[in-house]
Amino acid sequence: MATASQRTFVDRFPDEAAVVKANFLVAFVALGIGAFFGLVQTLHRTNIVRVIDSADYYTMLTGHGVLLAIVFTIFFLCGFFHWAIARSLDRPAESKLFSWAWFGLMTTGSALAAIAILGGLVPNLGISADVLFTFYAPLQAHPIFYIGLAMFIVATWLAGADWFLSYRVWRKDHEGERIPLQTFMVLTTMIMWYIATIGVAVSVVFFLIPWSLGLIPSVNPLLTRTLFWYFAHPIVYFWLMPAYMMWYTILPKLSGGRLFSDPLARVVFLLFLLLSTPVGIHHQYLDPGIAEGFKFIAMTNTMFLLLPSLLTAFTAVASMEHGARQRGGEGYFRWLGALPWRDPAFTGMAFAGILFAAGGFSGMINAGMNINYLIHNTLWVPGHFHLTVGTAVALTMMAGSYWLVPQLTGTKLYSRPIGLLQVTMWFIGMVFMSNAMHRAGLAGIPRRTAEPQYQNFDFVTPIGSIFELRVQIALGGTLLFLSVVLFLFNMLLTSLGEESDRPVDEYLPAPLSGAEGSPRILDNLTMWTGIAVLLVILAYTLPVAAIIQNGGGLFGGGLPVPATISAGLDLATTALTGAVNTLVGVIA
Amino acid sequence: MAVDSTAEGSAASPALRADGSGGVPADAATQNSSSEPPVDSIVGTADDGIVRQIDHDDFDPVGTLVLVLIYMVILLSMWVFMYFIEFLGRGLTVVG
Amino acid sequence: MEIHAYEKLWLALALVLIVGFIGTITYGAAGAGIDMIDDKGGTVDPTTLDDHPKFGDPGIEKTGENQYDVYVVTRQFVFEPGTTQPIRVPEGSTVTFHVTAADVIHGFEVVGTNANTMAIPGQVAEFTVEFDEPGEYGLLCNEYCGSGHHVMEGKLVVMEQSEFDSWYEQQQQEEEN
Amino acid sequence: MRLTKATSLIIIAISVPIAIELRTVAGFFNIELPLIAVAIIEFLFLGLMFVLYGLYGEKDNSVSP
Repeated sequence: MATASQRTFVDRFPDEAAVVKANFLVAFVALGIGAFFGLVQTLHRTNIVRVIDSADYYTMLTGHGVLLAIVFTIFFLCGFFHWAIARSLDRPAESKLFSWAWFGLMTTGSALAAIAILGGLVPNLGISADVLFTFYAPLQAHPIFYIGLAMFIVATWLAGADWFLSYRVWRKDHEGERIPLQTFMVLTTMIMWYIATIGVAVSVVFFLIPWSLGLIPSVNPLLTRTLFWYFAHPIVYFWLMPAYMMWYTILPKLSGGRLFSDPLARVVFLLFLLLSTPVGIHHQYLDPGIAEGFKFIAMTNTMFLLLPSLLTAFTAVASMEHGARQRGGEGYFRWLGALPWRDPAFTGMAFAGILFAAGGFSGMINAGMNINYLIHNTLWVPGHFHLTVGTAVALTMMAGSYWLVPQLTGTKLYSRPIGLLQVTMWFIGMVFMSNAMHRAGLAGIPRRTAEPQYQNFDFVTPIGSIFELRVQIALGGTLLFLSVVLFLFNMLLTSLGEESDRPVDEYLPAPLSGAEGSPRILDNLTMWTGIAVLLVILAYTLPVAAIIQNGGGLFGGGLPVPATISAGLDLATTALTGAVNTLVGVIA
Repeated sequence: MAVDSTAEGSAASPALRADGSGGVPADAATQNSSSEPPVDSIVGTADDGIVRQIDHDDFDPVGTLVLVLIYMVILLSMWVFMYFIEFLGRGLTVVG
Repeated sequence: MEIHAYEKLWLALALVLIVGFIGTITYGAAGAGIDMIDDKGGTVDPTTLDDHPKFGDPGIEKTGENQYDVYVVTRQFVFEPGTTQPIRVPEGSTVTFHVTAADVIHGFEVVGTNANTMAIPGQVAEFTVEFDEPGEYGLLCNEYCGSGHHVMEGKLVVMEQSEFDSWYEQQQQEEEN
Repeated sequence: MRLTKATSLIIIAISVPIAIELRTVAGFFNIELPLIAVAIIEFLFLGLMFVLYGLYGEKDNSVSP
């Protein structure tokens, strides 16, 4: 898979490098604006500095969520996947025009959604989308928000088609060869994405767009909410997969070692393909109208989804240890000192991994069906996902940029010390912010609210005070914003730098345990797609049918119909899904 | 104009490189005078600090095992604490 | 497929951990008797809530010895009852809440406790809580419901039995008049 | 292991969460540790790092990161 050529990516694939750079540019612009909104929010809701109205807080919050969790992450992912396909198949994309077409559509869609959101800050405009990242109906946004979103989703489908096309052409010349690891990861992630986005596409195209245009009078709120979570849990893995891909394929190299096991990396990505989607109901543990049995199925699936992440933890650390030992590390713990801590790309990813371990724990609490009562919709939840998407993903992407961007620009990183300072600031800032958020959540402080205090009661925390927690959140948020500023500054000056013959060492070493030792069935993408679809059908058919039947039909508003799904049928699905889960466990 | 003004193409080049077939000897021009990593190295040059090649059969990730076992103990104890003390110890709970 | 012995050990431990988690949750449901919010509350037409026999005039209703039903309507940006009037329940009682939403999705959270549900238009969240000691709890909406979301709050008061009885009697009389 | 600016930075970073959670740990043993005490402990630690760096820091390299 490695091309040990001395020429960098931009020299070998200038057209692809241009597409990747364009994607990164949009991603970084979104990162800057989104981070600024984050700063305003963190200071506002902790009552430290208030420059906006509390009613405008939710406009900022929508912008923060959409720009960072959708625009930044997914544009970066598209750039990164485009790079990975060209690099690992060692061939340019089939059509330059097509690549620019999906990029253009994606940017247009994002711009429309952004206009709708920012319109909320201009009262006389009549355009707003203060519906937050989750856009639960019957809260309504301006139609261009939903239309922008639909365009964005379609553009990601086209991007996936671009990469599948490259793979198909490559396959013709490479009969019988194993799929290169990075391509394998891109393809499995995109298959998962195709399955997952059906939910949001149906929700937006059939319900929300006609409803916001006034063509249909109402929607079934539980149905659109369920369709949203059908899509929005797998999106978590859509964020995470590029980060995992970097941990599997780039982090070992940055550590001075080699990937511990290629076959296990494939197994992990397949498990994500299978289990990412039939779990969305775990965001709806406290929703009325969904039977407990369905919630239990979603929980068992979610818990088994821990497996690929725990395996990743082992493989990633083992690859780092391999690097450390090749660099002369010894002992049970002392090898950690032999890692290249002065490299911001490495250190950023390592920090991201440490905080992901902590975020993994709070995620396990979220996933527990009844313990969810403890923390549901409290600040604990943003505390959790700022560790996962906000650090495991975002910090890995920033760290990866220190290594990727020089390959695209042909220039050297402007400053390594600033990069190192940046990732460390992110780590410290996030520790302050998310730790305090978790604690505040246990004290019952809700998420998504503009005010720190209520009139009728006070929040209490057993250790320390609520005020200290607020200060920690504000301090952490400020450090995070400064960290983004440093990052963007470093990226800007890097791209303006002088051309260099050898801007970065981009060679990727072969895994210690290669693909040749693994069963070929791992590469049978058609079969795995089939199983993934089957699991989704099993997990979702009955709950969705029950929601449509009980909640007054597809569009709500109708007369409620009594529940008809019998308990016996419910039990049968539980047993069936349980059996499939066990089977998947055995295959793994 | 990069602050890290490494001599182009020298320190940045791979000192030791391995692929599936085994170690590839570094060419003399790229060999550093010492085994220390270059102080001013650019991003992604950890392999310049490689002092030995460890192959698949010689590598036991014992440090990894120790770390993940510690993590497992933390996970379990935190789970027990969160479930039985924080959660079940709360005053009002939804009961059947 | 070759897997290193340490990784096999880790894989086994991870599976034990997962099964242990599911086991704990099952214990919480079966042993500790924690019930989930589910579909037993049934459905309601959100557009005609005012004509509903219960949600038309939401509040507390005695259903048996120390047994009560409480009906709550959530709407932008109040709990009815809860915001203008606190929700009042007696000590030592078992109270079944029925919570629904009149306009958009809301949350119903008794602050610092596990009594916590979503309120979705068209759906009724039904859950039962036991109140032992007299005291006061805060009530808040934990799902974003519009620009005044942060003012949506209220109070839940657990009263001494005698106090509650006289208050309840008075309520009944007022309604009859 | 050689103490470099980079490793010192990492050690300082890791010490921050430990310092924050020190109060929780103390809380379990019924010791109410005020915030200021934790801040002082953390600053003492940072001071120690500074001294250690002065003593054992990368003397062999004139160019530092």
